[in-house]
Amino acid sequence: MRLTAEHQEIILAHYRAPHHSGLREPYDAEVQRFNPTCGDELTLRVRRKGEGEQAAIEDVSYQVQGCSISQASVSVMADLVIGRTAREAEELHTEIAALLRERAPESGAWPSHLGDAAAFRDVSHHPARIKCALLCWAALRQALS
Amino acid sequence: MRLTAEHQEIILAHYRAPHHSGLREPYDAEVQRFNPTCGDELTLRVRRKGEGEQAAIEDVSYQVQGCSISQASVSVMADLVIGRTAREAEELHTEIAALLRERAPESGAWPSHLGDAAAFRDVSHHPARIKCALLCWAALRQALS
Amino acid sequence: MSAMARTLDPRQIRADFPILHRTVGGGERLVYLDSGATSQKPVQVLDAERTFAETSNAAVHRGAHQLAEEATEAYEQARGQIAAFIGVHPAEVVFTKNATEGINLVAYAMSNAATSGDAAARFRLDPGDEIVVTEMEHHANLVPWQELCRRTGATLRWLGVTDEGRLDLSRLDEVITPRTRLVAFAHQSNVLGTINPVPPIVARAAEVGALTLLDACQSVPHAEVDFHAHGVDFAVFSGHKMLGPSGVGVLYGRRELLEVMPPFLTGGSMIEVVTMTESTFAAPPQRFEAGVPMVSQAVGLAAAVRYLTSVGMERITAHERLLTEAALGTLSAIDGVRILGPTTTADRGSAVSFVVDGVHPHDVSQVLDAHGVAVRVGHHCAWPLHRRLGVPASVRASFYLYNELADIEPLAAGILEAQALFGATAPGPERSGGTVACA
Amino acid sequence: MSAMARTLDPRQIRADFPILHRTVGGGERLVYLDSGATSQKPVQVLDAERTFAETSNAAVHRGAHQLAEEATEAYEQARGQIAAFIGVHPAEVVFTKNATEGINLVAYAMSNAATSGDAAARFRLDPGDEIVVTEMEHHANLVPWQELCRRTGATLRWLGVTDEGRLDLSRLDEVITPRTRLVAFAHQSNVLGTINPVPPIVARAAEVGALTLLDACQSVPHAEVDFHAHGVDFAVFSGHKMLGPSGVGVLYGRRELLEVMPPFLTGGSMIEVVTMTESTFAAPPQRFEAGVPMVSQAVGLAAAVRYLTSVGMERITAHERLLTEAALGTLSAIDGVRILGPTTTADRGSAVSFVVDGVHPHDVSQVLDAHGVAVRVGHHCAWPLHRRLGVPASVRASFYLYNELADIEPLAAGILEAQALFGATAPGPERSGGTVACA
Ligand SMILES: Cc1ncc(COP(=O)(O)O)c(C=O)c1O
Ligand SMILES: Cc1ncc(COP(=O)(O)O)c(C=O)c1O
Ligand code: FES
Ligand code: FES
Repeated sequence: MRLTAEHQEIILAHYRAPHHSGLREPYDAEVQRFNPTCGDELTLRVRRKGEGEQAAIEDVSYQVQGCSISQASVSVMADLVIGRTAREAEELHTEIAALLRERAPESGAWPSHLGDAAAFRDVSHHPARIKCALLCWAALRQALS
Repeated sequence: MRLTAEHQEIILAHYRAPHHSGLREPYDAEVQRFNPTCGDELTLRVRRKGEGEQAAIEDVSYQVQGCSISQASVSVMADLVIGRTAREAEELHTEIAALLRERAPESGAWPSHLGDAAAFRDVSHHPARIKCALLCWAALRQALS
Repeated sequence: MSAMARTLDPRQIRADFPILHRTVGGGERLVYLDSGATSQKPVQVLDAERTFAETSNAAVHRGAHQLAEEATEAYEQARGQIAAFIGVHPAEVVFTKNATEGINLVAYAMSNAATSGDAAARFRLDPGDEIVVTEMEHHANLVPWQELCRRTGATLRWLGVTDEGRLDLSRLDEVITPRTRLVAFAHQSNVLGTINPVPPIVARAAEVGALTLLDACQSVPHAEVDFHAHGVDFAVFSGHKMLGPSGVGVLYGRRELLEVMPPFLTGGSMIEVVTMTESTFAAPPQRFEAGVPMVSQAVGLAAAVRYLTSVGMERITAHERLLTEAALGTLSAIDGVRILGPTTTADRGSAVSFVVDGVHPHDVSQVLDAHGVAVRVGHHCAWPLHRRLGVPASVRASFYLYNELADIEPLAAGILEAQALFGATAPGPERSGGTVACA
Repeated sequence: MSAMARTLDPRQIRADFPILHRTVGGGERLVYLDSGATSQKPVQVLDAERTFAETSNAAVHRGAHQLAEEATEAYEQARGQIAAFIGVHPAEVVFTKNATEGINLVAYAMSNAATSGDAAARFRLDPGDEIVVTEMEHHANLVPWQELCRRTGATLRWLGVTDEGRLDLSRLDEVITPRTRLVAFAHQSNVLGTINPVPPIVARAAEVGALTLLDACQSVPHAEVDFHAHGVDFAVFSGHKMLGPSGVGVLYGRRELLEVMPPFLTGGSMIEVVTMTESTFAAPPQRFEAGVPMVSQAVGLAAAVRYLTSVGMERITAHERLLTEAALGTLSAIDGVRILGPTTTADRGSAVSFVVDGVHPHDVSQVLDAHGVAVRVGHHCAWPLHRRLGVPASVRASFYLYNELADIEPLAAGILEAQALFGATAPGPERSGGTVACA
């Protein structure tokens, strides 16, 4: 896999100093997920207020055993979703998953509301690593459902 | 499969007017055998005098559902083995099987003591039809054992 | 549209098939009438495989390096193209080594359901439960069900065949009952050419809550087939009968069913978590693809699908109908030739099986082979059907897009020659239907 | 002899492998160090397959025409050549789609023995009976036995692995007992490279009357192996790891055992007589080859065997030993790199797995891939072994006859770069053994 220098930098920054990492209490849901391709795993906790689509995500905490992509991805995700509603998180998931699976390297930069997730654009050529990037999103969906 | 004209003639002669055909009584052993490639079958009866290798083959009678090769082969076999010992029949079987499986088309004519079996020489290029030619010999071995 | 308008020119097609330009025997033109057994492959398919081997070969779904990613991409793209060809979702396409494995996969998954918990209840078979097949099945769609019944104590039942070589649907409701757990049947007979009506069988199965499995080995290569439209639960076909490589086949399974179906072959690439004492399994289709798969063959099969699509399935069907009509006409006109199965092209594919009174099928084929005409003889892996029709074996000529009307003449000539050489006209014992009783 | 005298020149070998001349990424030379997953194929193999497809392609064991006979001949000749390569009789060679199928075949035959009469008693498993494997097995030689135990109520036991990555034989007599029905073990570990000692295991199995199955996936491609000399009952390997095509593997079975072993996949070409209610089965090896087989792949595998033989297996082994020695030396010298398994070439093949402290294996491979170096990362389908060694995953470099000493330098350089980029030297949380605890 090849990352452009700029994206590599962003990913390394999250990897070296992950945001919101650790498992915190209290929490409303905890999910453990394996990445079947590599056997890595993620434990994700969510604290939320309210129910259903409108639930507000108050905290996301996690412990991850995985590659730099998976670690950076959960760090970026925590940045993006804390303070948002479950519905907004779901929309972000859908949007990022679609962009990752699109495989159109030419299709310019990712929209700015995706924040540092834009750095994962290069991953979209690499099916195995897409799972690394989406592991945390899948866990979040499960934790919110 | 291609037969030389001379061999084709011999096979056709046996096919059209098979020797020793029919199922006769009395008999000491009866064997039914399938040719798994085609599903054809042969019923073979043997009348013998004595036991073991020295048993004398007094009669071979049969009923066959099969192609011209299998029909001609059992007719030729009956000609060859009636009046011989079990051991001689076994030797003929071994010799013919070896010649058929040798697949050396260049290797001249078959020895004269094999009689009309020589016509099966061309079959040796054709694995599926070798089974047709050997069906009766396998049945005879079983009947004598 | 334009594809439908133009009829197919077999000479143009034949240019793509190197093997059709070889001669056989003493220099005879090869007349290949055995596509029902296996088809020949165009350069486009051979090139696709070769290019893959020379540029992107790697183990799929296992590596993170560029080659492995390219190989995985090629493999999954192949799955997608094949899925589109048969109107289903890629996750519903399981690659197998041949159709036979696909049928065995479902049969073994059903016996494995006994020890696979409640999620797999749908597949469980108890003594007294019934599996239904038909009397015209290929052994591949019969023996696995016999064995499943032997393993589970279930009972095998079957729909009969009429003298005309059609499925006898008059007893449909008697044979398929609330005890029926699965109905497995051929879309198109590999012997008779008969195309079986899918809707009434699927409807009756649905009524009693039985699963359905369509053996599409002889339909998918020759006509447009949409498994979703047919509403079957499972279907199988083989790559080698549709211009693809040997060593690859497809099991289609309805998504909701594959989701809960227990695995069959186990090992690498189909697991989720493995410990020494137990394992959990991946989602379909991976759950059913243990070990390093036949990647280059899947890539080749996708190329075959693209080739067939570019020619146009409707044109292929129409071209085969033309050939079948001509063959049925020519062969029926020969005294002593008896066609097995439908004698018109209505609901009928292009396999034309027949017997020549008084001449064993293998003797017919020997004469044909000497003239370069390749047909299949025997029971064509449908022994019970031959028994039902009262013949031990038959000769089968089967056509495909590369055959031409000119292929039929040497077939007819060979039959006449075989009759002259071996026929009832010759002196010798009574002969009938290829059977010779020497008593 | 002369083959042994000359050492192997990988540059000359590489000329036969088209894929090794491609570049990857931004024009880097491809350094293929993933032959343990799948090998690349020489033109000789690709040409053999192509020639078969263009001249003799037909369904084997089913037709009587010239093409079918040529195809059958090619298929059986391939079987013969492969049999000779592994020192066994052709009737002891069963073609499967991969090694995984071969292992499943034996496992399912054993559960089928329950309903297969007295002749199959040798294969029957009752609750309380035991199957023995090892802790270093590939999932392919573990999960099928777990599943067999689940189906039959038998118990799975295993031989452990020492810290040095050797089989712990100290408890051999405790683990293999009179209750043991089968011992399945790897000849050579796909992770550690460890070559396991066959004689003591086979001897102990014989003592208690257990069957043996050797997973020879990683030995047959790399060294001369004679299954008769080893005295194992069964063995499996895959074509794609030994220069052959994907989609073909081999199950070796001792003749007397195959004779009485119940079938696994059922369908065409493996039967003797079929009626609607029951079927009988052909003699081996046909009994175990249901359906149209992977003919062109078998032909390709035979070409691979001829290629390997012409190079000389002893030369290949010696060449790999050279590479392994160099790799072990170079990698051990890097601070923070820990080799899994034996660190000398004694009883060791050429798979070299390692972890880089503080860097996840996938991050190592990402850097290597960017430099054109293709390695495998993950648990390599040997998850329990990784757990035993206390690492979730590892990086594996594996060598074959086309690798050169020059391939090791970019491997080492990439590891150093990965350490610089992701390593423990960088700020961030504590990291060890590729595991990152973010708390
Ligand atoms: C030791 C070992 N056993 C079994 C297998 C399974 O082989 P395949 O995936 O070709 O069936 C492999 C390779 O993947 C292996 O290395
Ligand atoms: C109707 C039908 N079903 C099943 C099969 C089995 O296909 P395969 O041998 O490719 O598994 C065939 C062809 O041999 C067939 O014609
Ligand atoms: S490699 Fe395991 S999460 Fe990325
Ligand atoms: S074809 Fe059946 S015996 Fe010759």
